[in-house]
Amino acid sequence: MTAALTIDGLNVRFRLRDATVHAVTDLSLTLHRGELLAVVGESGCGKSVLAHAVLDLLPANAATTGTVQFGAGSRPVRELRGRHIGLIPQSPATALTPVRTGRSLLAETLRVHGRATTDADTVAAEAGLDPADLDRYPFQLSGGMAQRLATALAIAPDPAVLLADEPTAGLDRPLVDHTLDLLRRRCAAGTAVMLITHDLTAAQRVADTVAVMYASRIVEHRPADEFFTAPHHPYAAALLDSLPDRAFQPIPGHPPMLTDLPAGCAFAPRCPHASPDCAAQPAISDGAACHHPLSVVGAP
Amino acid sequence: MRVTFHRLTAAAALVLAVTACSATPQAQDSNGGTIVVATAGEPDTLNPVLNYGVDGASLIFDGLVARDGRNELTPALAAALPDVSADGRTVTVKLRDGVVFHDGTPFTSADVVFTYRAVLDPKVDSTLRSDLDMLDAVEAPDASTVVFRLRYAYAPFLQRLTLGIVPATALQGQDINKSGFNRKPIGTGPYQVESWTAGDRLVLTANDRYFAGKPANRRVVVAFVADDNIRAQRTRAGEFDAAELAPKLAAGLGTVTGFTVHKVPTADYRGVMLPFGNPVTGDLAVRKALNTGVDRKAMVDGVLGGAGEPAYSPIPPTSAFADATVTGKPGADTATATGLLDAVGWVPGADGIRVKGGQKAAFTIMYPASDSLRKELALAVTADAKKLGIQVTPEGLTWDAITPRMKTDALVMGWGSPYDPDFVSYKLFGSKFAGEGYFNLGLYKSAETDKALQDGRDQADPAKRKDAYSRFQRQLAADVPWVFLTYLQHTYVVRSTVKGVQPRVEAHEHDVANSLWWNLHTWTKG
Amino acid sequence: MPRKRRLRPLSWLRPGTRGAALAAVVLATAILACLLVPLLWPLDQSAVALDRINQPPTWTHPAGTDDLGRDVAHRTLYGLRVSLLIGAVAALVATLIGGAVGAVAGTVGGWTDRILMRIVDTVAALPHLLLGIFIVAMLRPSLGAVILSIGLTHWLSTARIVRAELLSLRTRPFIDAAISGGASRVRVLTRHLLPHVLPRMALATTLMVPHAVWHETALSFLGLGLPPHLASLGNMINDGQRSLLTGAWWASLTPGLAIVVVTLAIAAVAAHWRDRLDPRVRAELQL
Amino acid sequence: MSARRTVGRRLLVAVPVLAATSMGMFALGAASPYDPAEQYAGAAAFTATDENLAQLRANWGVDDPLPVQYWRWITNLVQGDLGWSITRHEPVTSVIAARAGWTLLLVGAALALVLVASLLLGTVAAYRRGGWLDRGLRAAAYAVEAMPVFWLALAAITVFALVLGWFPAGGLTDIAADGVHAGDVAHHLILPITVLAVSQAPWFLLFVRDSVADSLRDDHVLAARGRGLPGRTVLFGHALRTALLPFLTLIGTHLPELVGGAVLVETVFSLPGLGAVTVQAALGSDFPLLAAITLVTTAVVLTANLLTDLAYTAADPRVRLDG
Repeated sequence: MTAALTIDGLNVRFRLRDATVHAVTDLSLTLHRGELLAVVGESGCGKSVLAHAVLDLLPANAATTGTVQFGAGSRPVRELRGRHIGLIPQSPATALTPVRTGRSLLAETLRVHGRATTDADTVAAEAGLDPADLDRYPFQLSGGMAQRLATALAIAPDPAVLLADEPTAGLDRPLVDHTLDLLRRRCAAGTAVMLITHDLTAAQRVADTVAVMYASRIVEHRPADEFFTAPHHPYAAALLDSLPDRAFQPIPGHPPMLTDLPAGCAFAPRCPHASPDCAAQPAISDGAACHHPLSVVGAP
Repeated sequence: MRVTFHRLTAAAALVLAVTACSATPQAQDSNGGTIVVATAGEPDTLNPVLNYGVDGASLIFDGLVARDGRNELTPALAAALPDVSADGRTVTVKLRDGVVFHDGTPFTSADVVFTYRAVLDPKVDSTLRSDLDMLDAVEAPDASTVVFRLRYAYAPFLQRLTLGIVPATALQGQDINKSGFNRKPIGTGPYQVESWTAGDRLVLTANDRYFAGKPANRRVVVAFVADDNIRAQRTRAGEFDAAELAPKLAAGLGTVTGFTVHKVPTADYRGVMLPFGNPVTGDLAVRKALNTGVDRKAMVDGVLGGAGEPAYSPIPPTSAFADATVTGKPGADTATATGLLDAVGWVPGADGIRVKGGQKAAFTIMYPASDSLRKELALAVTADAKKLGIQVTPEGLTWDAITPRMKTDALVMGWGSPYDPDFVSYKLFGSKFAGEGYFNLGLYKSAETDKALQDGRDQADPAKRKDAYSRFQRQLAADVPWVFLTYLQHTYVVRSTVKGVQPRVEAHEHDVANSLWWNLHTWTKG
Repeated sequence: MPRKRRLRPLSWLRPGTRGAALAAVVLATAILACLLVPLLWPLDQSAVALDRINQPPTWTHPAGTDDLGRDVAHRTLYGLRVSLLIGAVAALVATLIGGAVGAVAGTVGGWTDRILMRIVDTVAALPHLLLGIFIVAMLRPSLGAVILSIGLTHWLSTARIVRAELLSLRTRPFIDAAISGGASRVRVLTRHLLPHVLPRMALATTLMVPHAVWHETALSFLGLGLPPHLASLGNMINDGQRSLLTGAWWASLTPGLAIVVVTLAIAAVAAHWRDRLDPRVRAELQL
Repeated sequence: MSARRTVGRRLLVAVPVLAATSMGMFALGAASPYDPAEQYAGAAAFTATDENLAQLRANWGVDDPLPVQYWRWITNLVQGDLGWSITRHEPVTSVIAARAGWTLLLVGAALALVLVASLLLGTVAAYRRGGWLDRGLRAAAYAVEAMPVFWLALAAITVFALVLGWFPAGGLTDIAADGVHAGDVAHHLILPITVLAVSQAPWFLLFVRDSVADSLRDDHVLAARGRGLPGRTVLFGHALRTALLPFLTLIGTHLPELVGGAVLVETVFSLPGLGAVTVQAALGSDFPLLAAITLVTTAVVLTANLLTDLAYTAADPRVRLDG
């Protein structure tokens, strides 16, 4: 397997007037060709920032350290956007330039990346969008149509890495399935896909590997089937337990403020297994960053 | 993005550079004989019937008579100075032959009759009518003779014949008040109107058929620049051959090479009218104290920048009718002034303000708010009065607000005509005109003054007239209905290469007409 | 069509706390100086000293003297006093007019609201200064006319603010509760709505003061304001204009600087106040 | 369809408002203490007698009852006869006709300059947000915003006309020139246009800067960047196009301020435009001229507002197609 995207020691900080937001901390992962990685976590854990950090689209008040590498090359990411790494943005309704038709947006993208603008209909069809709808303005599109247009725009340059940021948010079940199938098809064609979502069911349906983010860090990163059957990290387990088709139990307490993270394990205050050890930051071992991983302690 | 930005700034810089190059003042060579003069006062109309250049020297029109460099009457459209009958009530004028208007129409007696009848016509909005009150009828026995019949003898009647004559054919049957003629008139004068851009300039071209000879300059531009600073700045930039400037600004240009400053004596006085209906200013002692206590010299130096002289009477020292005994000290004579007040019981109160019989020595001096010179004089009088223990409150108002208060509040006024002592003064100080219009505002009533003024206009004999106006001036000095402050000098800056400038004593009103350029058609530019 | 934002020019000032504190100090000093100057250093408005005209700044006359020998610094303080007073009163008048219109539109609603707001939009299209000049010219220049001319042309933003605030309040539960509790319309307005609207009106008034000061100085500068011998900032700049060519730049610079510094200070303080009243964090990022 | 509705709605409001404004102005004029006869006579009122003035008043019918006068005025107005200027002694129509062009030129050129400069500088400042240019521009904008325009004009004259001598201090053309030459007028207008533009620029500049800065963080702009589009395409094709749409209508609403500034600038630079004559008319209480100028300017501003609304309607598909 070839690494399509390698993230090493990524840290993202936002400087505000009176505080610093720790959005991504000490994050390392590798995404291989043909792999579908689902990054899951509650909202506000830093998932979307991760996508923007990878694409180098963060605002000026963000300080980023660490490296992001695509394939074996070392070119800066701003030269690789679109062609090598595509983004299916969160909330397509606002991510489409409101005063231009879908066709004009799509043709522009195709032209910039050296493809014939006549391919627009093909690309739209691939994304499941009726080519006739390309001549509409974004405000004339339904949520699902907008989502498919945004997807078409992302896959138009045929990128090697695809970041999908909550692509299923706000969609009804058939559309969610359609979107997930499309991502799966891209993987089959060799694309590496990073699916950022809070929808564990969706992740379970398509993911090869799962990374759980909590309070700016990846706390567990393991193959999907292992993860869904036996999560190691107590937070991952609690997350799964909150699903309606499982225990349907909400996680007690609230996630910490990203401006005020504890020195040790950030989940400790909510964790039933917390011990004094948890005051120190746990290292990742066996796919989980926990002093008391569940596979060792035994199932609760 | 950045490329665009640079390209645009470069383009902007280029535009600036190009315009800056073309900006260098064009060389003011002879330029085909164009003379450019600048003034603040733009006339409302160019029609003499509606008050344009009634004292002559209007560049565009001629009166029956004109004035020379010493303000002496000379015949203009009249062939000779008019004949006045023995009873003074019939004036016969023989007209000059061969005069034509700018449009080629010959000038005849019908034009004179039309002009004067238009002034007398109540439907015409002419404010000159009251000046020609004595005029009963105008007749034209033949094409080259005009006869004026007067209701009563009026000594200075010939002085009223400077009014410009308009062509009857151009105005007959029109509403004179709204005629296009008022903006593009036709006259007989040395220049005809080429264009008038309101608020900017009046362009005149030479009338080669002018009866007194071809004008020396092909073109005249009168620039209207209301703002003193801008007029001075543009003068310095070399735009004008002659300009009237505020004295202080003219002094600044006097040191610049190539300009000559002319300080022209005038009959244009400023003074404070003291109403008799006010308990404080109605007191003779207060009026006299103010008259001796004001520092006229400081006003001439500090307010007028030296361009003026102290005033003590409404007849200027340059006039043959001036009485040399009516004068005073240029500086403030505070001791005499306070003595006058002490003598009649105006004693200082606790706050330093004098009081007499419960009446505080306090009154208001009004000034027209838009006139900064009168504002400054009002403030100067206020400061001087304070030293005498008199509390003056200056108030800057519009004329309509001043009008209803003129009977009780003092007012800084300006007026003056060098041509005849009867002009202005008869109405300003005669008791017949007390409270009428803007005339005798302070309700000054003196039998002696009335008689002197009446004698002055009734009598034709110059010696008797001089005696009458001496009595008038002495009586005024005794009654002090006004505190006369200063005669102004109108200051002009003229390019030194201009020859033929002949300053003469000027009147209060001067703009396009009747200014330093009264004889502009004979000026030459070397 | 999106709602038009008619932004008052100074709404852009968003200083930090330090800037606001500095502005508050400047403003407080200016107001204190204006209040104290008649007691400590009374000015005779009509005094002139023809023996010391157009003197450049010295220790005795820190801002020089004008063309009638009057101390420019002293008159600037008095001018500021008059301008601020007129500004404050005129802003108050404008706020009362605007508040009344906004209150009617916001509480009555329906067609009344629609018509009133259309009128507000259209009056906003009238050039303020021209309308102000017209009013002053017809009523003749005076203190009252200047104040009226400002009041009649500057009430629009207040009307919009009050109306918007009332409309948003009407949907809040505590108002429903009060109405269903049987409170009368007047009682709801005075007891429940007014306390919420008043701080915003006060803020609008404060933000209006610099505009009123400009309007006053512009009218005075054109000779359509206060009597010209009174020390007002517009009059002083107008007078100083004449001295520029003779080199006496200080006579118009000083009052001009006074306008700039004080309006900036008022705007900065008001902007800080508004930020506290409306703690809408301008989110730079979405997490 | 929507455009026609916009026009209709605007007119529906503009007509009654103009009528109400005219009535209010007439009432104010009638209530004013001025005597038109004396205003007409000016300085000559001093030598005119009371009967003389009474005759003038009778000639104008100023002693008729108010409704009669208003009706006469408004019917004349509708027929294009704006009345007779008391202070200028000519028809109001010709006063306005002779001067309106220069005012339009001044306002138009200043507006164009403001738009170009604020778009350019505002976008650059937004692009380099927090940089020295951004900080410098914003500080300058706040400072200029607090300066009265007439003071700015005086400062400009002092520096550029009196000290440096680069530009004339006032006037429209070189006085000895025969006729009006474009280069000459341009040279005279550079300073007033620049002063007017600078005085109005802060508001536009800050608006552009803030909305472009906001828009650069908009989802659709980030998405466009994420698609690997070049910076220029993102800026012009995505960020500016949406950020500046509201700007279009704001130009219209800001015109009254621009007109007010023009009045002051024309006065300081002694330009023969409408602004300067307005001040003279006000000083002379010339009701017909003042009322006509106010009404005409209002009508022009309302029309300009309508045009910007229409432009907005045409430029924004959301409005154009939604009607």
